Order: sequence, then C-alpha cells, then structure tokens
Amino acid sequence: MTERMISCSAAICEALTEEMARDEAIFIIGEDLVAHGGIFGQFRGLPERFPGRLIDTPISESCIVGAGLGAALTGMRPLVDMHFADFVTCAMDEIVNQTAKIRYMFGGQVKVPLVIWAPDGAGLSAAAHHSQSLESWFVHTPGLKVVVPSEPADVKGLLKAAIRDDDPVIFFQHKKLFAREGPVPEGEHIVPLGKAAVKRPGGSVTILTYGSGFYMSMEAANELAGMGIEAEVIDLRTLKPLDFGTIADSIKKTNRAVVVHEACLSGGFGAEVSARINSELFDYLDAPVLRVAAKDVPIPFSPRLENFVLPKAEDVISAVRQVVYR
Amino acid sequence: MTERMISCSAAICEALTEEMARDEAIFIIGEDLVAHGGIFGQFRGLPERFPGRLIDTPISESCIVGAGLGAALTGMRPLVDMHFADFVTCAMDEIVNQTAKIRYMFGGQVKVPLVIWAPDGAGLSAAAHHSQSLESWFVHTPGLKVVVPSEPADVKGLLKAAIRDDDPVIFFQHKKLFAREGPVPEGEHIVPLGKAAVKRPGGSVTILTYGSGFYMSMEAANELAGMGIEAEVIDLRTLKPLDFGTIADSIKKTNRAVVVHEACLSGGFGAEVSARINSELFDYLDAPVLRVAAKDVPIPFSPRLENFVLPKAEDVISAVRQVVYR
Amino acid sequence: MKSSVSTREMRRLYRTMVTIRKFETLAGELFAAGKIPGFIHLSIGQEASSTGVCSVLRPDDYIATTHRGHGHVIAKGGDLKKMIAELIGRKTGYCKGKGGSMHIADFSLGILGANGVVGGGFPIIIGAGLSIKLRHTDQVAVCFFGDGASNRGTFHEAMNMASIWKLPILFVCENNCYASTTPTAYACSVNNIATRAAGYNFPGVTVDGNDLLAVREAAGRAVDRARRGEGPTLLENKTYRRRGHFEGDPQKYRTQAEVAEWEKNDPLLRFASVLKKKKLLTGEMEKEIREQVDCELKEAVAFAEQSEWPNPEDALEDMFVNP
Amino acid sequence: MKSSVSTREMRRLYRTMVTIRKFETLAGELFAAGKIPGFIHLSIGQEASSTGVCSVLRPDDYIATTHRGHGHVIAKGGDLKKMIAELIGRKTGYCKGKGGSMHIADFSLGILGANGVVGGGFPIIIGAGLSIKLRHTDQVAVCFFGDGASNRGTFHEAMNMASIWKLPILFVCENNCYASTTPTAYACSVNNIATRAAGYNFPGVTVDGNDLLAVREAAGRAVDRARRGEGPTLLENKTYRRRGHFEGDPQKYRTQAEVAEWEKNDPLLRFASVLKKKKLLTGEMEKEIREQVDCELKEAVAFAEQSEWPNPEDALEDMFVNP
Ligand SMILES: Cc1ncc(C[n+]2csc(CCOP(=O)(O)OP(=O)(O)O)c2C)c(N)n1
Ligand SMILES: Cc1ncc(C[n+]2csc(CCOP(=O)(O)OP(=O)(O)O)c2C)c(N)n1
Ligand SMILES: [Mg+2]
Ligand SMILES: [Mg+2]
Repeated sequence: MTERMISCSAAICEALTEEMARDEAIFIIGEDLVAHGGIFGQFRGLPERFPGRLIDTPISESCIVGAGLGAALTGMRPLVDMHFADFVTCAMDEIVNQTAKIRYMFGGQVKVPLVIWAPDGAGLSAAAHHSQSLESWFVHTPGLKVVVPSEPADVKGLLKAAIRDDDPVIFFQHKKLFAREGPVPEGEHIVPLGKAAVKRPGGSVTILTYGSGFYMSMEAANELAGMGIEAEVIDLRTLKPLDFGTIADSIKKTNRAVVVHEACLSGGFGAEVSARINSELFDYLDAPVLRVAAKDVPIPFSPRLENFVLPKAEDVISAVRQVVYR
Repeated sequence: MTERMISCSAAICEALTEEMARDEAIFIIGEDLVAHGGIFGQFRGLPERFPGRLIDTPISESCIVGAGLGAALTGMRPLVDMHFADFVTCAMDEIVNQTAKIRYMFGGQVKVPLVIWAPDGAGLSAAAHHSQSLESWFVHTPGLKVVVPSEPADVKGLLKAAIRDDDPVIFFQHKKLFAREGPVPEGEHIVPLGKAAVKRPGGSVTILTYGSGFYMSMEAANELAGMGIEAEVIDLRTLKPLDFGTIADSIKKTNRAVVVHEACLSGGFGAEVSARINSELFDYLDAPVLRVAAKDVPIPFSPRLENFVLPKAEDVISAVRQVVYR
Repeated sequence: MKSSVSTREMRRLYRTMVTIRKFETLAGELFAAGKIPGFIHLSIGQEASSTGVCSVLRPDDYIATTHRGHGHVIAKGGDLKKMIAELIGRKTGYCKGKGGSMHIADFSLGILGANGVVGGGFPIIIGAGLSIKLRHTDQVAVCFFGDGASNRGTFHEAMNMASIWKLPILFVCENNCYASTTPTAYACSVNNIATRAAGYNFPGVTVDGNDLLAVREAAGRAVDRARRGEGPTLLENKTYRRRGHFEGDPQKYRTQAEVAEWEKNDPLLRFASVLKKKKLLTGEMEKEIREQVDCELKEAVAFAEQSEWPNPEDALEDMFVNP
Repeated sequence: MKSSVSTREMRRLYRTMVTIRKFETLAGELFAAGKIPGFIHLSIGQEASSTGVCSVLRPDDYIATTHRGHGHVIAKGGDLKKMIAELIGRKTGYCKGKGGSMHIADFSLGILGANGVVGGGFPIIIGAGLSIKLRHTDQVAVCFFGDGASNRGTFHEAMNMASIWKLPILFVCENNCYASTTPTAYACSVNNIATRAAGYNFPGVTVDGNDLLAVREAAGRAVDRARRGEGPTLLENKTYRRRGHFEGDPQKYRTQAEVAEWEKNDPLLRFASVLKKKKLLTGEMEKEIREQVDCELKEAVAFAEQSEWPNPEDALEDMFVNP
C-alpha cells in the first residue's frame, strides 16, 4: 500500500470516508459537525460527501451519547463526537451504566457497535474544563474497549477497526496532535484493537506509553540514545484490552520499565500497567517501575503553570536514568 | 470515652446528630430522606430531631450535587446523599468539573466544605446499576478527598472529620455493612482524614485494604494465623490523601503486600497502591504485590454469578500464600 | 389505528391486564417466599397504562421501560417463562440471570430493556427514534417513565431532541403519585406533567391512566401521528402505585385510606365492568381467562424452578462480541 | 426596585455598557496580538443584558456566569485590572492565572464563577438559592446562560427545583441566535425559550435584549419577586452575538449581511440615543465617558502586563484548605 505523509486530522477523515462509503449504517453525531467539519475541522469534507450522515445536535450530551447508543441497538453503527473529552462527565451515565453494561446485563442478547470519539489532552491553555485526559476511568469500566492512538497511521487503522468492531469503543485523540503528520497507508489499513506496537526497539529499558506520551517518549529515547541508553518504546494504542504479551516480551529483555502518560498520576493508567508488571513480571524486574505523568492538580490556564504540571521528555529521561541506575 | 457496640448506621446517625447540633450550617440533601430516614434508614431520627435540615429532592442528581456545592460556596456545610453510589454518573460533571476544581480554578478564593456521601458495593443481588464501587475514579480526580471506612468507629470518626473539613470529601460506605456492629466511642471521636490504621499487627505480610475488603482481609488473616502466617492488616480508610507512611513502615517490616478491594481489578485503587509500592519500596519487596479484587465485569444479578465475581476471603488467603511462598 | 376495538381484541386486552396483575401478585409472593433475590418493583394498579399503550404497537416497534417494567414487557409480548426464570436468577431467564427484575430486555420483541437508572431510557429512545428515521421505516419508539423520572435532566434533553428532529416517539409518563417516598405534588413543579410538552412544541395529553380505553385511544392517536412522521407526543397516564415502591417498603409516606381509595379505582374492575355492560364479558369468560392465566403462570414457575442455575463461570461471558 | 432611573444612574448604566464593549474589544485585540493564551469568547452586542440585569442587583447578590462572561463580571463590579491580568495569565489575576478567560470568579462580589461547561451554572445557582433560603436572607441569585445551554438537562433540573422550593433565583437566558455554529432555530424546539417556564409553573418573560431599559425593567420585576420570596423567573433576553463564537471562528454558519443587520441594532447606540433624546447625554459627556473608560483600561493593561508571571510551582497551590 502506498504511504503518504498526512496529519492525524486527515487520517480521521480518510478512515471515516472509507468506512462510510463502505457501510451505510455508519453515521456521525455530535455538536457543531456540519458548518466547519467539527470544531477541530477533523471531519472536514465529510458533511458534503455524506449529506445527512453527520448530524448536528443541541448541547445535550446525555442524549447525544444516548442517540448513538439507541441507534447502535437498533441496527446502526454510530460514531458519537464528545466535542471535548471533558464532557464525558455530562454523559457519564449513558457511557458507563448504559453503553458499557447493556450487552452483559441483558445476557448477550444484543451487540453495541458504537464508537465514542473524544478529543482530549492539554497544552493549549484551555484550562481545567477543556484539557483533561480521562482514559483511566473507562479502563475501570467493564464493558468498554479503550483506544488512545498517537501517530496518524494508528489513528486511521484503529478508527477503522473501532468502527467495524461490534463492541463499544471509547476512542481518545489528543487535540494538540491533530496537525501532527506521519506516513499513512492508503486504502484498507486496519490496526487491530488490542495490539501494542514496538515503535523503537531497544534493550536498556522499556517505555510504555500512548497518545501524547508517545511523542515525549520518542524524544526522550532519542536523547537517551546519545547517552548509550537504548529505550524500547512501546505504543500501547489500545488500553483495554491490553496487549500484555508485547509488554512482557519487552520487559523480559530489558528488565525495567517506565510508564508515560499525560493524565495525572494518581489512579492513572500507569498505575494499572505498573501493578500488572509487578504482579506478573516481578522476577524479571531489576528496578522499580516508574511512572511519568501530570501532577495531581486540575490543568491550570497560564502557560507556565500548565507546562509545569504536564509531563515532558525530560521527565521521561530522568525516570529512565533512575531505572537504569545512570 | 465510653465505647458501645453500635452499627455502621447508628454511627452515621450519631456523627450527624452531634455535628448538626454543633453547627447550624450543616444540612443534608438528597432523595427520600425524610419519610424513612433515608432509603437505608441511615438517617433515622434525624428528620425529627432537625426539622427542615434534611431536604428531600426530586430525582435530579446534577442539581442535588449542585445544591450542595452552591450552598457550600455561600456559607453552608452540606452533606449530599447520592442515594446509590452508582448514580454519581448522573452528577459526574458537578462532582468532577465543578466541586473538585472550583477552589483551584479560581485561585484559592473560596473553600468548598461539602461531603458527598455515597452508599456503594455489591452482595445484595442488586445487579449492575446498584452495586458498583467507584472510588478509583475519584482518586483520579484532583481536588477531592476520598474516604472509605469499614468499621463503625471509623464511620463515626471519619464522617465527623469529613464534615468539619473545609474541602470536598467523597465518602463511600458499603451498603451491605450498614448493620455491621462494632465498638464506637461516645461523643467527640474524630478520625483524622489521611490516616490509615494498623488493625491487626503481623510480620509475615502486609494486607492493604478498605471498606468491605477490610472484613474479608480480617477473616483471611485469622485463617492464615492458623497456618502460622501473621498478616498485618492495614485499613487505609482515606484513599486520598493516602497515608503512605503507614504503608511503608509495614512493608519495610514484612517485605510483601497484598491489596484487597471490592471494586473491579483493572484501574482499581489497588493498581495505584501497588504502583506506589513498586516505585517507592522496590528494594524492600521480596515478592510481587498482588491484588485481590472483583473480576472485570458489571455486577451480575443471580447470587451464584455475583458471588463468583466478588472477591472473597479465600482469594485473599491464596494471594497471601503466593507472596509468602507457602 | 382505529379506536374502535373488536370483541376479540377487547377480551385480549382484558386478558393482558389479568396476566400482568397475576404476574405481579405472583412475583410479590415469590419475593416474600425468599425465592427472588435483590429487590422488585411491582406495577399493580397500573395495568391499564402498559396494556393500553402496548396494544397500539406493532411487534417491530420499540419500547424502553423502567425499574417497574414487568407490565410493559408482558404487554409487549414478553415470555412469562423467561421472565420468571430471570426474576429467580436462572440460566434460562431473559438475561441468563445476569439482569434480574430491573434489567429485562427482549430485543426480538423490540423491548430495549428495563433500566435501573431512573430516566435512563430517555437517551436510548432518542437513538431508537433517530435510527428509525435514518432507516426510513415507519416504526415507533415508546419510552415509559415515572413522574419522578420527569424531573431528571435526561427528560428535557430527550423532549427537545425528539421535537427538533420530529422523531417517531411516544413518551409515556406513568404518573403514579409517588417517586419512592416522595409525593409527585412535592417534587414536581406542575400538576400535569403533560404540561411540559409546551416547552418543546409538541402535544402533551393527560388521561385517566386507569381507564384502559382512554389510554388506548390517546396512545393510538399519538402512535398514528408518530408513524405519519409528525413527531413525538407526551402522554401522561394518571394512575396510582398500590404496592410499596419496592416489596418490603414500610410506606410511612402515605395512609392506608389513600391506598384503599385507589383500590376502588382498579383498572381491571373498571374495564371488566365496561365489558360486562357491553355484554362482551361474562362471569364465565372471566373465570376462564383467570384460569388460563393461572395455568400459564404455574407453567412458567415450574419451568423457571426446574431450570438450572447459571454456572459461576458464566459470569465471565457475554461481555464482548469480540473479546 | 423602582423602574424609574435617576439621571446619574442612567449615565452609570451607559458607562458600564461602554466599559464592557471596550473591554471586549481590547480583549479581542490582545488575543489577536498573541497576548492571551487559550481561547476567548466575547460578548460584544450583548451588553444590554449583562448591564441591565446586574444594575438591579445588590453587591451581596450572587451571579453564576458562562464562558462568555466578561460582561457579567464587569457589570457586577469586577476589577478590570484583575480581569486583564487573568486573561493574560499573570499572578495578579483573579485566579492567579489558574483560570483564564473562562474561569473568572470574585466571591467577594458574589460572582460564583464563569464556567467552561455549558449549563454548568444551573446546579450551582440552585445551591446558592437554597443557601439564601436556609440562611433567611433576602439575597437573590442570578444564573446567566445561553440559548444553547437551555437544551442541557441541568436547565430542566434547576427550573423544577427552583420552582418547588420557590428559590430566589433569576434565570437569564441570553438568546444570541447561535450556540457555536448551531442556530438556535435548529437546536431549540421553541421560538421563545421563556416559553419553557410553563413547564415549571413560574413566569417566563421574553424581552428585547438589546434594549437596556426593557431588560432592566423585566429583571427588576423578577428580582423584586424573588426578594419577596415569591420564587424564580425565567427571563429571556433576545440578542445577537456579533463576534465569532470564539476569536478566530471562521463563521461559515452565517452571512456578513446578518451580522451587519444586527450591528444596526446596537444596544449602546440605542441606549445612547434614548439618553440623548431625553437630554441626559451630550456628545461631550459621551466623549468623556469613553476617555475615562479608555484610561481605566489602559491602566488595567499596564497593571496586568507589569505583573509577574506565576511561578511554575504555584501550580501546586490552592488545591486544598487542609492539604
Ligand atoms: C438516577 C436515579 N436516581 C435514583 C434512583 C433510585 N430510585 C429508584 S426508583 C425511584 C423512584 C422513581 O419514581 P418514578 O419515576 O415516579 O417511578 P415509579 O417508581 O413511581 O414507578 C428512585 C428514586 C435511581 N434508580 N436512579
Ligand atoms: C457541556 C458542554 N458542551 C459543549 C461545550 C462546548 N461549547 C462551548 S460554548 C458552546 C456554545 C454555547 O452556546 P450558548 O449556550 O448559546 O452560549 P453562547 O456561546 O451563544 O453565549 C459550546 C457548544 C461546553 N463547553 N460544554
Ligand atoms: Mg412514580
Ligand atoms: Mg447562544
């Protein structure tokens, strides 16, 4: 397949264009989709290409998710745009008590092919209500699959996989990364859910990351290489189901791990990863598993404050140096 | 102070009676409080004793929490009853984006003396919408204090401390434990927030737990003692701020730990505890930190299914035996 | 939908009401006998609403129901065997024992599920209504809910969305005077919840919810309207919950006299007397219906009690289509 | 509250509107110059609503505002220096740089905060109203919100609660024809949002939101009513958002002609002409007011720009009273 450099936004559009052309049951619903192709322009071109299949809604998050859910239960395959991931709080019951539980609660009678797409993350001085990374809550919600891609190719491949999946998927994408470019295969490019990717091989330490954490990890890895430390960077991509096999293979080789994410530390997904490594790979560990994450405060507005709160490549470097004892 | 055997319910009532008599600013708001003293009878006697200070509401969870929050911002000290912890989902924005963030977001201008009281937990065949343990979400929400007491004395002491605290506290109490009795001091008995308690000393292993997990841990510890394994059982009581000092002291002695909670495994609070132990006490560990938790499914209705999903003393025993290698 | 009702249909309606009444009574007995775990909410006294509304629906129409949903499920054609089996937690139940009384669904009958969350059905029904519109069928989607649920935010979001998109939805409020211990008159700012339709620009209708034919007629009109693509209706059936909120409810919030008063206004008695006046029902027929229903329920209980319990490990199944 | 307005008061009102207009214009300029991080939402064209409503409030009354809240804060007496400092992220800002444009509050003035969540103010105002009632004061609590916010579930829950408890609340809908890119006529099931009050059994009033005196009079009546303990009012001020939803908005959802049409309906021009007709304002006075405001704003900018940035570690402060 031909690869071209395209942005994360273009990758979303490409995935959706291909899937919507393939399957009439797919539609997109959320606030402010049509006029500007979504508030980040992430759906640009789709409203014209698929008239009536992008549906603008009132500001009614509970019913936006419900609209997706009810449609998924009755033969459609909706993608719900949460506008900002922060507003999952306004539809939490629909996501957690309904979407996630319906198949199970009703004894497997029905499938729920619903994608909840949520732009998340900080770094834009958008302050406490428009900057959160909340994936960890949904990992703690049985019934959902949780996807957090970083590079454009994964965005395309995972979005296509999520749309084709018959289970509900919550799909977080970092809003600062929409313009980020990368090589993306044309046409049928599927990245299966539940598969991590070793994006940089290395033998000194395993860096486990996803989303925006991937970029700071790669930056760190490149710098660490200059010190003779070869980090293996694993982009987890899907947090649930988690590809623990790939994690284990790497740690059995490197014997040390650092987990990196932008969400705040306490109760973040890094805790889950660290706990599993501890319980399942204890004998392979030559150093503590360290976590690099945002500080435990709401995201502040002023750039200096926000910058201080968010994790950076230098934090990854220092965590790695700690675990390789150099 | 005299101690008597009273139930967890009686302990709630006693704490509230004492506090409401002391401070006129305290009131209680939620659904179905007055007629029966709350749906679990947990506030029995209070509506008569403090007329007008228990306020029944419509079924409007967002505004119930909002009513508490807005009152807390303007001079009152409310306790909000969530009815069932499962319905935090219907007020998630008010809890997470408003209550937790307001003080910080506004630069410390205001205090938020609000207690959100939420009966949680399973074991009553109440099925997927009335059985959850969701404390981990709130540990991952900067700005909240998170309390989960087990024994009646802690219920009383922590509830009094929570009510007197000038910060928002989310207070989970297991609904199967309301009738559970224990010795409780009369009068001024305060258990400070942020302090764990070593409830059973032991040198072989540290069991870290809270809420309903405490009882299964004690049951397990008693049985383990018969095998010559002396478990130190620590009731964490407050999950945030976490008393890591007490945890560390114990693990430095026992060199192994098991975390026990009823919430489901993935992304549960056990992950956070395990991750911190791993990163801060790695050199003291002689065995992996294991987690005992519910399986990663919604809580099913039928007793056999529910029982299978929930953690039990025997699971604690087997985890402990694994980490003491016996 | 013609509002005139054939003789056979009349008797069928009566039979449905009897079935619901007897099913609920039986459920209460099974609960009292300790055979039903958890808690259950009975709809005794509200049979005209469930029966009347569902009587104007097609098998391919959708309903979303509530914690007090047995009647709706039965009226939509639910299988009594699978219902009882679910209530007592067996593998042969509607949800293989995973759901229980509060979580019964039958997607083959368009029953999108009961709900443990009050007001949880509103968002889902919007999706069902939207899906009907996108698939260009002439199905209708019905959302049953209580007076208490009408105070949840989801009510408002759904009413507005259904209106702007003219969705084929019938919102059915079963105003039974209480939400748990809380009188509707205390918690609800309007006397007639149907008044609220004014805020959404579609019809709101209040009817005597214990009058089967009145409910049926109003529901019929609303469903016709929806099928014609003219949009939603809010129908309020004024009725009364005669049992406790849940079985075992101490009910300190009301007097026995009030309950007794409403017993006189029994929807079954009322409909039976209409039928008898029209000579469409005789004492003999009534007896026959009762016996048939008893027999059916007895079979259902036997089926359920002879069914196997789920295996503990079944708890790990039915999570994902593609695990 | 008398609806007659003294000459001094008239000029004060005009001055407030000018201050808001100039503040917003300045904020737009600072943003364009890259001095304001993040994003900002300006209320140009809506000054009559903020000014008119706040003009009938006492310093101890509460307001909850929105993402488009600069005007409300100014009208309630907010400090321009602290506002600009907050907008540009300095330590001397209202929130020490932690909040930014969308999160300004001044609890000493009863400003319970702007909100990044649309409809986030409704639940909070219920608490403020309830607290007033429990403390037996005669304060009033005002909730500003947009047409878009009127479709959120929190709107409904708050309207109902305010009604059943007769809370001293004024709900002020600033219907500015759009919620971001979405026309109100598309997303909202009623033409006049005030109609929705019918579903809650209290008055709903729609006024020309660009007519300062009309807004002031309607708000005055509602506030009087609330202070007398007679309960809430829903006031809808029909107005127009003249700038983009946020600065930088491509605005493909409307024509320039539409914007130009509304420019003619400018609330400042309209009030100035009323004042001039009544001979309460001369060109000279107007110039003076403009100069004074310019001067104040210049000082505010100078103050803000000379203020220090927060220290990075300040980010760890202001979390808890008792950490
Ligand atoms: C969101 C939510 N809040 C509270 C409850 C607890 N609860 C269950 S039923 C009920 C009363 C419901 O009243 P109504 O809607 O009138 O229905 P009814 O029980 O009268 O049929 C309450 C408060 C719940 N299940 N969900
Ligand atoms: C709950 C929620 N949903 C969506 C958004 C994104 N958003 C911010 S402002 C806005 C439009 C608000 O419209 P309206 O209430 O009419 O206020 P206006 O901007 O017109 O003043 C939207 C959709 C949000 N901040 N919060
Ligand atoms: Mg009711
Ligand atoms: Mg607007």
